[in-house]
Amino acid sequence: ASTDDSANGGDSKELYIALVSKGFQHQFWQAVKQGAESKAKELGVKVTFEGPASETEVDNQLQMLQAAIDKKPDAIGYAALDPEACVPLMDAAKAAEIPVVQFDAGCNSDYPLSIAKTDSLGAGALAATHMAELIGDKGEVAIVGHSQINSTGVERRDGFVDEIKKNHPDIKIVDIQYGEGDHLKSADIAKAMIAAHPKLKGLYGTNEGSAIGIVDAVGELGLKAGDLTVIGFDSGQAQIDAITNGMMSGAITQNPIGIGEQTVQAAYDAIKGKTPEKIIDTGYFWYDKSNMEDAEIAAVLYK
Amino acid sequence: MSTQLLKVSGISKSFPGVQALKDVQFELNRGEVLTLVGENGAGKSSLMKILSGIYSKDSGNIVLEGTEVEIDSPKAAQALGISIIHQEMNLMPHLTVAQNIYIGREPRTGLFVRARALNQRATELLTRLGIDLDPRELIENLTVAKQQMVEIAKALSFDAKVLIMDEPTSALTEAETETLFNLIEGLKASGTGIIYISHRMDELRRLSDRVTVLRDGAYIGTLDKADIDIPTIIEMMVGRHIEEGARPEARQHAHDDVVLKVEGLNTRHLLKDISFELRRGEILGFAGLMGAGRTEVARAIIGADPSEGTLIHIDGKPVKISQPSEAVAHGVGYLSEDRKLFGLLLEQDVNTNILLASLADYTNRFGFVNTEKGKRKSRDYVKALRIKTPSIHATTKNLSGGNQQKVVIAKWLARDCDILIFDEPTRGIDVGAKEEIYRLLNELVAQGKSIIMISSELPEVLRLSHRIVVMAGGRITGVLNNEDASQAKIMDYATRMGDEKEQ
Amino acid sequence: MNATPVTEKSPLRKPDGRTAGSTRSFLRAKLQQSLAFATLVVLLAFFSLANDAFFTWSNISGILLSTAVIGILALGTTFVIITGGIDLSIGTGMTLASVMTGIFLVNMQLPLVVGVLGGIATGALMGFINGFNIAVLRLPPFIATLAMMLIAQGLALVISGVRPIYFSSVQGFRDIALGTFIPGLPNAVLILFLLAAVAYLVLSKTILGRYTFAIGSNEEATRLSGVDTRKWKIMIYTVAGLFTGIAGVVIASRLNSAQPQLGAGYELQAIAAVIIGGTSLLGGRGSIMGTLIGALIMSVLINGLRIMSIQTEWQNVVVGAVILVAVFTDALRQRRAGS
Amino acid sequence: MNATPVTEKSPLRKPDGRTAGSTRSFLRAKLQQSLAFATLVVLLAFFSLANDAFFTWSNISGILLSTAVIGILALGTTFVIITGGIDLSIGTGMTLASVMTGIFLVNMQLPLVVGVLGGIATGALMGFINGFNIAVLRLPPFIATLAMMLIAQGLALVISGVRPIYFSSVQGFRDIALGTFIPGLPNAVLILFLLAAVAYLVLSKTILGRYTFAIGSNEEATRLSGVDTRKWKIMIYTVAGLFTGIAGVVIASRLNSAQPQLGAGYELQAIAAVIIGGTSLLGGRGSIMGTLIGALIMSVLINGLRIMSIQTEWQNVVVGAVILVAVFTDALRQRRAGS
Ligand SMILES: Nc1ncnc2c1ncn2[C@@H]1O[C@H](COP(=O)(O)OP(=O)(O)OP(=O)(O)O)[C@@H](O)[C@H]1O
Ligand SMILES: Nc1ncnc2c1ncn2[C@@H]1O[C@H](COP(=O)(O)OP(=O)(O)OP(=O)(O)O)[C@@H](O)[C@H]1O
Ligand SMILES: [Mg+2]
Ligand SMILES: [Mg+2]
Repeated sequence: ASTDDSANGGDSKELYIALVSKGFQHQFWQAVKQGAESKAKELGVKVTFEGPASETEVDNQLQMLQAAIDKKPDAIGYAALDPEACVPLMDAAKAAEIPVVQFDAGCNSDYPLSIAKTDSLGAGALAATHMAELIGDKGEVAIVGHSQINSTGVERRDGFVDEIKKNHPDIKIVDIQYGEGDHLKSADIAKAMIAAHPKLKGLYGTNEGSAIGIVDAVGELGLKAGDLTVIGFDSGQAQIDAITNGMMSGAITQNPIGIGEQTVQAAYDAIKGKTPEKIIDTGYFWYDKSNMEDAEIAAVLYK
Repeated sequence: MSTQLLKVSGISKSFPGVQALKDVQFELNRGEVLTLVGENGAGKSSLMKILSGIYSKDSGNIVLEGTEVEIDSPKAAQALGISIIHQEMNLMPHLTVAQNIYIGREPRTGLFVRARALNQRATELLTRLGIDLDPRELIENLTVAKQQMVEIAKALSFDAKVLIMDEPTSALTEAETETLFNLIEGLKASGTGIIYISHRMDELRRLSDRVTVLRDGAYIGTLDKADIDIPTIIEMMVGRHIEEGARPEARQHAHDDVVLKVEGLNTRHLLKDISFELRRGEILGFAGLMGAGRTEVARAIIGADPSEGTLIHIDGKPVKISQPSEAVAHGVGYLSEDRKLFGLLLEQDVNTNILLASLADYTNRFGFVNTEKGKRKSRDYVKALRIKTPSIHATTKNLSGGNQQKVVIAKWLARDCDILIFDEPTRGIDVGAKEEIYRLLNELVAQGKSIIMISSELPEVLRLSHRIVVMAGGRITGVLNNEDASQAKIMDYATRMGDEKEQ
Repeated sequence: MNATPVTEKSPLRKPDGRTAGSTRSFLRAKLQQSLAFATLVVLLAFFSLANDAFFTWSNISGILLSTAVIGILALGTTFVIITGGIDLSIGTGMTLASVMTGIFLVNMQLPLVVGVLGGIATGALMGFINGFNIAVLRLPPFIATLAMMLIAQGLALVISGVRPIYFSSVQGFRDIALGTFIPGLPNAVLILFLLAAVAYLVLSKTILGRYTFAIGSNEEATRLSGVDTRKWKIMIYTVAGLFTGIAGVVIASRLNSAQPQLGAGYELQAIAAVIIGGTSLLGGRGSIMGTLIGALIMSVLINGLRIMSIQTEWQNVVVGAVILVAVFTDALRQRRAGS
Repeated sequence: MNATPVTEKSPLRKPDGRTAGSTRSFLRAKLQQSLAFATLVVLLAFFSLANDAFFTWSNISGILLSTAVIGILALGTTFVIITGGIDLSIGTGMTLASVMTGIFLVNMQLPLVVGVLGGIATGALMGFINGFNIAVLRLPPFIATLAMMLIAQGLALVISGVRPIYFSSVQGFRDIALGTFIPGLPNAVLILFLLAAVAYLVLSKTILGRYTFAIGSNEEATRLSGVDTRKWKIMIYTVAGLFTGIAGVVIASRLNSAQPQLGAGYELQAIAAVIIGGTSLLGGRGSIMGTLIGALIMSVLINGLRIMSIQTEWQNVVVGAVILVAVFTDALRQRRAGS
């Protein structure tokens, strides 16, 4: 561990950026990590990446942030699990004169310099628009969410729901249940939904686990591609396969690799005394069979 | 003040499948010892549990000092001045002696226990009772006998009007028994009424003012002091005549093979250089005072406890035994002195318990157990040992103490070991059944098996053993041939604490 | 003591010689199962009435399928719990087994049978280590298996490189759980029932089963009876590990992938199923039939609530309440029988 | 009146024979604590040498702060475990208490003290219900508290409307955990130590503590001695609930919010701390000092691994291994002492 005295790093020292994420086990976070690491290599800095096992562990994450501050890195990249709980630690970082940049979700503090993130509400709405288009703008749909409390889960759901309510009056959202991103649970939930709502035309899964759960459910019920419109979120091998073989119509992906890269870049800039842009929008994309191979899309998909 | 303290009549109690008590009656006067006798499973403990609020009676009434009382909880019994020493130990092993004695009655200031006062009170009590125990010692560190003394001290600490003692001496040796008897004399003098249960006839003769006999849950009769005569009582108990007091036939064992040879057995805390031989067809008695180390020898031999520097030869071949399973594999079985903790699966049925040590005999090479064959075997033993149980599928916990003991014996008989170590095998067993067990042991040795019998009842040791090993303070102080042995001689060796050793 | 002839199904036991007491305890054991069974029937009836979609073959087979993984875990852990122990490592242990199956089949491209056996062996090895730690090193089961739970969780992530392993390339792997050897019934369900039958036989007919109960009733007395309790305890934990390994293969097959982050929390569900089925955490008492019913109660309940679109946040409340009621009924029965 | 089955869980004598006098057992208890303490010291020394950032006041106070919540939960559950019971509802129960504190303070705008007491009372009430279910309805503690865990989890979500409740508007709330009554030391740590002192007094000096050990040692004997074990068991679970409630307030204050999804998994951490501290799950044995040390071992370990930037996925493996080693040392000691 290269965490010696010089807090703000002389040129001879390798710069160190500590990233504290909302999670690390999901493929989304692994892609963020991958982007951060490749950018770090490019810039010649050292990064560490850690996050709690589940996105409910607010307390645990604060402890990680505290430990990160105690390591006196040159900069910290942080994705807040809760916007309020982190405030005192931002003050602590300020006191220790460690610049903070944020990613994915921000803290209600004016100390952090920037945030690299996606507009999840917009992404949810985009999913709704495509769902509407795919089912002919009417009928019953349901959502398998991954969390009813953390910001991405809530916004991906709310963006979808609001868009349907506002612009697609003939579509009815008949059920929303949550499977914690657990593939098995999500599959069982999707099956129960399909059983309970025989007229169901579309299902939307708000992250990889939820989406693949739906695909598994559809497969296990022996439904054929196209019987039910499935829309997913995020990327990963299984979703790419499902879209290729038609089980899934398409999915929204954010650009986690880009988030990782931009976060490290912003942190690097901050160390070097440059002020990064306040909000770095890394964008989101709809991808399906037709555009998966496009260079722009292929770049943001991860396996 | 009338002399009658307690009058019990018409008591009935049934358990699923068992009518434990039918219309039982007795009376207890102030300052007397009423002895309650009966075979194993006759209902003695059940009756006492009703009096002490542990079981509820189905019918009948209890009149205490002229008023009819309802005893629906142990607390109610305590409040009425009825105190009991349970047959099965009821202590909190992780608490100290003092904490156990005064549980529920701690001296306190507000919510705080006054620890010093508690220990002081316990010290006073123990001193008054002449019991040599440190009130701060944890129960789990005590031997069964000392635990029994704690039970006794606890029951006496209530200054009860009625004191029930359910086989209080079953775990005691002569010296402690003597202490207890002195205490009883004192209590009698102060007007306490004592109900005393025992299977030891000598005690009965010594203590009783009156004797009440139960058989099969029914009241048989009561004898006054003048009429107390042991053969009569035994006949009332069992309904037939029983011979007592025989000695084994002298036998020329010197030329028989040595089946077990123990040399230089030491344990870290107690045993010093234990060496002895057991010959084929021999019953080798182990006598000694409480804590002499007899149980510890047995446990060390079978590998239940670690020992140091021990050489064990079985049938002339040196063997290494570090687990009881290895002992059994070498044909050495050990019947523990504490059936509840180390002998029985209380929650399982009688069949399971009888077959536990010999299950492999009923198992084919794929691991499947031949249930029928096993059950036939255990029914045979239930019959042979006259175990009183509604069926072999009854839960063992629900058997009377003596019948539980018979189940443990059956377990080892079923295993068919060549060498059997019986630690207090007749603890809590009635006179009739004792004779049967003696007969059984004799049959076993006649078949060529060899037995080590640890017993605290000297008459029993003398009655059965061909030779007697006497222990004191973790050493063997003497080995006697039966012809040369007497109670006095044994006691003499048992109290020799020096290291002179006779062979 | 009267010998009442009783007719019963088990061909191994003959009616004669059975006495009043044994009939009663036999009936009592049946009653216990039938009480759990009654809870199950009540739930089934309730949901069937409440929602037409519930009692359809598709949904019922879905419930059975969703019982498979927890059910298999619960079967194995029944043995452990009857000994008076506990196994907290079954959830993440299952995950590690599924990851290892992925390593064998996908990364190392071993033949299907070898990879599957390798996955199962991973589970058995963890069980063996648990058994060793508990029986030989004498660690408390709770803490030994808690440590194993953490280790397995970490290793699953480390070995997989924190990403799922997909079995798309492995011919026939998905059929292990989702093929239909019996038309309409996913193989995972068949596996569950077959394993339940095996577990039943082992627990009630073999010496391992007898010793499982004996150790749970009084371990020291069993040891002093000449039973090598250390050996048998290791064996019993290894058996639980075997089931964990099988569950790992089944879940991997069902998801067609090894998901390294899955599994935490499955152990509590499995243990709950065992206890709802009447097995006592104090040891010495329990049955496979009960465990199966317990697992079914849990999955019927959860499926029913989902079908009825009960909000996710209420589902836990209802499940908790039903567990209380189910177990209370059982406690009541015991009290009746005991008094 | 009835014949309660006597559980054979706590033999009067340890299987490996008896030990010497009370001095020995006194020394033994001390030794046990000092062994856990030694583990702690070894960990501290190791991490201090391995990384300069470890032994700084800021980090140490961070470790203490991160011990606070688990530590408080562990204190309460020590009582329950000494009785031979278990409480799985402390994690989500803490969450429900924090949500209720939010409802009282934010939604109902009650005065600070009232709201805080209300939150604590919520915990106590859950504990009371657990105690009632266990002592009066005689449900097995594992299952009764598992059900309560699910119910509390659900209710926390339902009552909060599935969103965090923020205390930003509540003057002084944050200072409960993060204020520094003693300069440099967060109040949460002070609360932990004060509660530990209280728990120590209660456990070792009061009648409640005495009966806690007595019940864990031999419940039936305690009952037959005329102690109203039902009443005391309810009380003991209520005490555990009190601690749960306090932990709920502390975590809410620390996060300045009530997070309704938090809490699952905390119970296992707290129980692990208790057991690492030498309290036996079989009942009858345990100490507050041990629990405190156990909780510190866990948080020092986790913090040290983080400071050393060990990859998250490896951390669990190391924690699991250290738990095994720590408890093995203890088992070894016991075996030594016993032989
Ligand atoms: N809780 C119980 N459940 C079922 N049966 C019981 C129960 N307690 C006692 N019994 C039965 O009641 C009968 C009387 O038992 P009890 O213990 O009173 O005998 P006892 O005279 O004390 O015998 P011992 O001399 O062997 O101690 C026995 O047949 C026993 O099996
Ligand atoms: N580890 C130990 N440390 C100190 N004393 C011990 C230890 N183990 C046993 N003892 C003591 O050694 C003595 C031996 O007890 P043991 O049970 O072997 O004697 P016994 O002759 O069978 O007598 P009893 O009639 O009590 O069964 C007891 O007094 C016991 O307290
Ligand atoms: Mg009796
Ligand atoms: Mg002895």
